[in-house]
Amino acid sequence: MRNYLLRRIATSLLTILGIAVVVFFIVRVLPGDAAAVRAGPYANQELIDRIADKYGLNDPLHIQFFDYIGGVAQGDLGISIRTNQGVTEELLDRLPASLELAVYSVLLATAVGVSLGILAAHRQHTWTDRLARVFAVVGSAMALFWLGLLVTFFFAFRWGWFPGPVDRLAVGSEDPRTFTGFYTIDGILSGRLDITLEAFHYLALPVFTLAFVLAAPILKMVRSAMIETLESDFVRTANAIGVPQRQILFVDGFRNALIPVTTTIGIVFGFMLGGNILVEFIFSWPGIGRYAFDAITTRDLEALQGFVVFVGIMYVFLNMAIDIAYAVIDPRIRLGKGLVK
Amino acid sequence: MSLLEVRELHKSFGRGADEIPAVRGVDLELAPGETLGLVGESGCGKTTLGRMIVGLSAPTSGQILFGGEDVAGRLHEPRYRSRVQMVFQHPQSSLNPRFRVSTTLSEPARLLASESAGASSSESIRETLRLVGLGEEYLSRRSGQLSGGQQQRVAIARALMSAPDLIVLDEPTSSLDQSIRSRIISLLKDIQKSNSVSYLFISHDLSTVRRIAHRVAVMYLGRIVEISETNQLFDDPKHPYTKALLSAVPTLDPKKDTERIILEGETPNPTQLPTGCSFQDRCSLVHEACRTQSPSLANLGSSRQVECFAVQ
Amino acid sequence: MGDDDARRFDVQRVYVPEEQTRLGRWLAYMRDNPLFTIGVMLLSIFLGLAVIGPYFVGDPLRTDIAAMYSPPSTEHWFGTDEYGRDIFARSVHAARLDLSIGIVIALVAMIIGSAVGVVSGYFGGRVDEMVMRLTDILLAFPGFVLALIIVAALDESILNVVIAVAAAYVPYFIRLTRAQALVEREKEYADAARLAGNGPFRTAFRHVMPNSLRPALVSATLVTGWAVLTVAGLAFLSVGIQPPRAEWGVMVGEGAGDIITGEWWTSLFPGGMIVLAVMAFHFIGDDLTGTNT
Amino acid sequence: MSLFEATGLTVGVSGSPYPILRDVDFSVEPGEILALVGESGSGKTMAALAVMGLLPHGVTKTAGEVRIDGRNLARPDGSIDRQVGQISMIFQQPVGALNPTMRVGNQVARAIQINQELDRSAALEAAIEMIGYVGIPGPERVAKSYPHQLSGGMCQRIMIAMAVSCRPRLLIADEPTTALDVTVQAQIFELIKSLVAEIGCGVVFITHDLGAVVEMADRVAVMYGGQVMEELHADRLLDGSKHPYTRYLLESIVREVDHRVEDIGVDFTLRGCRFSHRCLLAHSRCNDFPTLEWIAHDHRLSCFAHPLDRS
Repeated sequence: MRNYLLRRIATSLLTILGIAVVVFFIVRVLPGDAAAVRAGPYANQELIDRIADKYGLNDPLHIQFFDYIGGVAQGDLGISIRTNQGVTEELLDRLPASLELAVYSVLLATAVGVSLGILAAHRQHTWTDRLARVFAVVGSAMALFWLGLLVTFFFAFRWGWFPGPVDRLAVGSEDPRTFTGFYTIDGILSGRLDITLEAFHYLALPVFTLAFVLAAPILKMVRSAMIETLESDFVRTANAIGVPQRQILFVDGFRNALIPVTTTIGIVFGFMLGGNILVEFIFSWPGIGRYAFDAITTRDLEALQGFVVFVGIMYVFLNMAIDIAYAVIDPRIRLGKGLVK
Repeated sequence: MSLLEVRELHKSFGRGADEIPAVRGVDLELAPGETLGLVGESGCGKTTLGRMIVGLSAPTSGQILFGGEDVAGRLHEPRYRSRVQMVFQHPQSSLNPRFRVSTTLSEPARLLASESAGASSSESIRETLRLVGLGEEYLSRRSGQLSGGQQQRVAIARALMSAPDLIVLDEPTSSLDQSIRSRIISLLKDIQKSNSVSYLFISHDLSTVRRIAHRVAVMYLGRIVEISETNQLFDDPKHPYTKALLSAVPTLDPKKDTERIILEGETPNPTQLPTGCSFQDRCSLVHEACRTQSPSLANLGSSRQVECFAVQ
Repeated sequence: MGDDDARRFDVQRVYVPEEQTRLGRWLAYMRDNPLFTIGVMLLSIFLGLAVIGPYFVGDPLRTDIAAMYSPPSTEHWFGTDEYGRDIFARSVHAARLDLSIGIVIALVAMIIGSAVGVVSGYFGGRVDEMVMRLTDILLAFPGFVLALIIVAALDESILNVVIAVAAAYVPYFIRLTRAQALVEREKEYADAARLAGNGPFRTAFRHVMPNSLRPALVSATLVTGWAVLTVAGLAFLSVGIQPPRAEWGVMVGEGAGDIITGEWWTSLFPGGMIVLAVMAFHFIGDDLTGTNT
Repeated sequence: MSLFEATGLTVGVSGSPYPILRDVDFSVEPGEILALVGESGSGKTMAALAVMGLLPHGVTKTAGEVRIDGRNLARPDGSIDRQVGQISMIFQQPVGALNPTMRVGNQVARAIQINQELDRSAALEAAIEMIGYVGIPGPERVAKSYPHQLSGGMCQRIMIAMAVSCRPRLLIADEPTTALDVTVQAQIFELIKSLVAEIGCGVVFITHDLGAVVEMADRVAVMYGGQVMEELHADRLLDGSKHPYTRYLLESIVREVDHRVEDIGVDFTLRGCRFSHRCLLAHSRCNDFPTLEWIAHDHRLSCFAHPLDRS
């Protein structure tokens, strides 16, 4: 187990280094004149020169490379051209908003996906199962940005059930004191339940939009992993000795189906870390996705590059957490193959 | 002169503390036209030994002499490749599912063609197919359209295409039904009669080995513990492991029940072998010497060798 | 035992069904798998639209100030946008563009990915180690983000969008094919191929590779769907394909603001086209990859 | 009245007109081991699964009764009331047949709890005792292991512990040693025999190995193509069996066979006897279905061509 963890941490660090290298390659090496791209299509030569000077773009490539990697190693993701602020600080500032959205979306998607997946596997070959599969296909084919527009149109503008896409709280509402950065939790902690409720109100539509799409892969994976497990030899044994169906479904079936399901939830969460650019844009959510969108529209490559590296690093750590979860779930990984004689 | 001679062959997998010795110093000889049965339980190294002899696996140390020439590690060279072939355990997965029988057979004919196979390859393919009991109509079939027995016949034909001197048969009948198993055995015997090819017949199924082998070698934990002429071995086994193995095999003869030997425990983990004889913990004849010294194969009569202090 | 006459007899059989034709088997499969059938039908409609549709509808760029923001009617099935352009005509032209981009992306990613995957899986060793580390790194980015930064770094053209999105899916195909090649190379036929005189490269490409491609081939349908979604999503953010070109994501992006003012049709119809088209690929892909078992 | 009786078991695959089990009969007395022997496609495993009510999806029992002590366990809807604790089954792949994420002690304890009102710790204690009872040294330590840490032989002993922990009336053993080494097989055979003698349950022992039949069984039912061809005392299999298929099988073991005979598999489409297209004694009557008839007080045969009939 300890060796397993150490090896896992080593490969993670290697991957993070790789991420920095790949992004550097894409952003600094691919475009012909890096300074010109940063300066934008209407810049004059003077501006281009100034930018090249400021960001060291005239230095030899290897010097630029080591400057950059050294920065990443110290947690410095560069300086935004647009705001002239440190990219790391700006991202960390916006991270809680994104995380709050991500956590609630993944929780909802997991609840829906897992329960529908178990139901579908249990009732395989019936119409319940077919309906669940149709839901999975609709979910995975859904264009996030379109669904976001639809729910805004119906639930906010037409019926007025939920607030329109403006921010995390109503305009004029005061932010709660910061404990965790999650408004729903900070509201409770600072004794302002009204803020918690309002925060949930504003979270509802983006969370619904994301969860609708994220539930699909979870459902698919739970369903197929459960079916595979329910057809396995050891479930047949459990049946043969008369273990009750409920116990077979949840103890034998689900626990053993949990490994592939964990992977999928991890992938889904990883997708959330960067994939919510679209949703944060539609719902004017002040998170890192929205920051990335602003960086795109203003061609702020430094900020965009910082965002990508940031997302990659979070994803690597997430994967490490998943691998540790595996070891907890599966004794074959935790204990290795030691023969008891 | 013997066709094949194996000297002090070793093979280990893994490194350091995880090193698993699979074959631990094996000596063998095989004459032209002879069938040597190689029996043992799972993990005894018999398949690894077979794979080294055909060159699918490189020995850690030791010699493989083919016609007096050391070929260890050089069996992929064209001049040796055609001389040693192999038939595998699972007929279904041993044939490329995308190939028709004609393609499967023409590949060795084309790639390993020697001067002796001067005749046109399509003629020799038909002839070989006839030899294994299949008609020409099978040439255009894919392996999915063949039964298990037919697949194994094609696999045997493929091994014969390069006119080898030796075929290693790795459990060729263990995944087949009894009636088909018997037919494949008699087919192999007939081929040997007409081609005088040698077989190394690897199996855990002693009754099958008894029917085809001239001599039998018994392996336990990577070493040959007894090697003997077939009838002698079955009628009067010497090594305590051979005795237990033979008595454990269920036979059709109901009277055999009288002196059954049931071994304690299971084959130990090859990474933690004790000093001395590796069979000591399960042996009824164990004594002091077995715990400290390793026995080696010693002659016991003209046609038998046994690796045991108690019977030497 | 038994005389010769008794041995010869005509075996009688219970009704033996005739060997089904290829078409018959296909139809029987469609009957037993309704979701697959829905996928095939949807895809046929979209492919029909993409191939011949553009010849039957008007110019997707023709503006008509007189008819701006007309709601859906018999004249303009999907209504018109702020420049009075016919949304149906634009959607049909977009079908051709989006589907061909999606298919090209999936094919390019599949071809590159499976070739690398087979080499990596079959030969193993250092090469494999390097390839795996590289795919680890690439898979650490959500596909959308990776494509986004590549397009942002390159200049914006359709070719660059194809390159960027394909690059995002290459690691996926490498993983799939490598995993299968690892299984296939251990099968006995691969050993048999070596013994039949095949060198390492012949064994890898003539024996192992054709048997390792199936997962990649069936997953290509799913990837086509994802590629369409990614391209449209990028276009929605004005990355890659730009207005006024008729493209579904561009159209949804242009119509996004209209929703507040009540002109829902400008974004509803093109968005619906995206979802239906991607669903077609997923209904088929789920079936082929065995998610329906 | 036998302890266990299966009569007229007929099992079909949905969408196919040919039953894969046709009118299968067998019975077991207390303390008796009945071997179901046959090659692949003979339906021996299917017969066991039909008795257990564990047929895979798409395979259904269309007729037949299953009785324990004369009580029919087949429900009107075709499923089987397994009478949990009355019939146990052990399988071919011992390692895969145990839940990989559950300690083996808990798995045995769970089996005990199904049939006995015991709390967790008492059940675990009983489980440890049971594990020792099936001949595993150091049962406390082994109870804490996961299946992947144990050898195949040990896993099969655990399976047996689970199966006998409820003192079943009938034990079905489906090729319990095919995946094991021959020396371990001998141990498992000994164990099963001694347990049967102690518990007094009946055993249906499924195998393809005629040697194992002679070694283990009291009686043997030979199956081919989903039919029981012949049933007789295991001791008399070698010299007393009469069915052409049984003879053919035995001869393929003891005598040289002609390898040029074509490999024909089971043909389920035959109207009559499923062996008729390979049978040297077949004649036109064999296009009818031969029922299993008594030809001696301990010998049943399903053949129109057997010597008694022909003489």
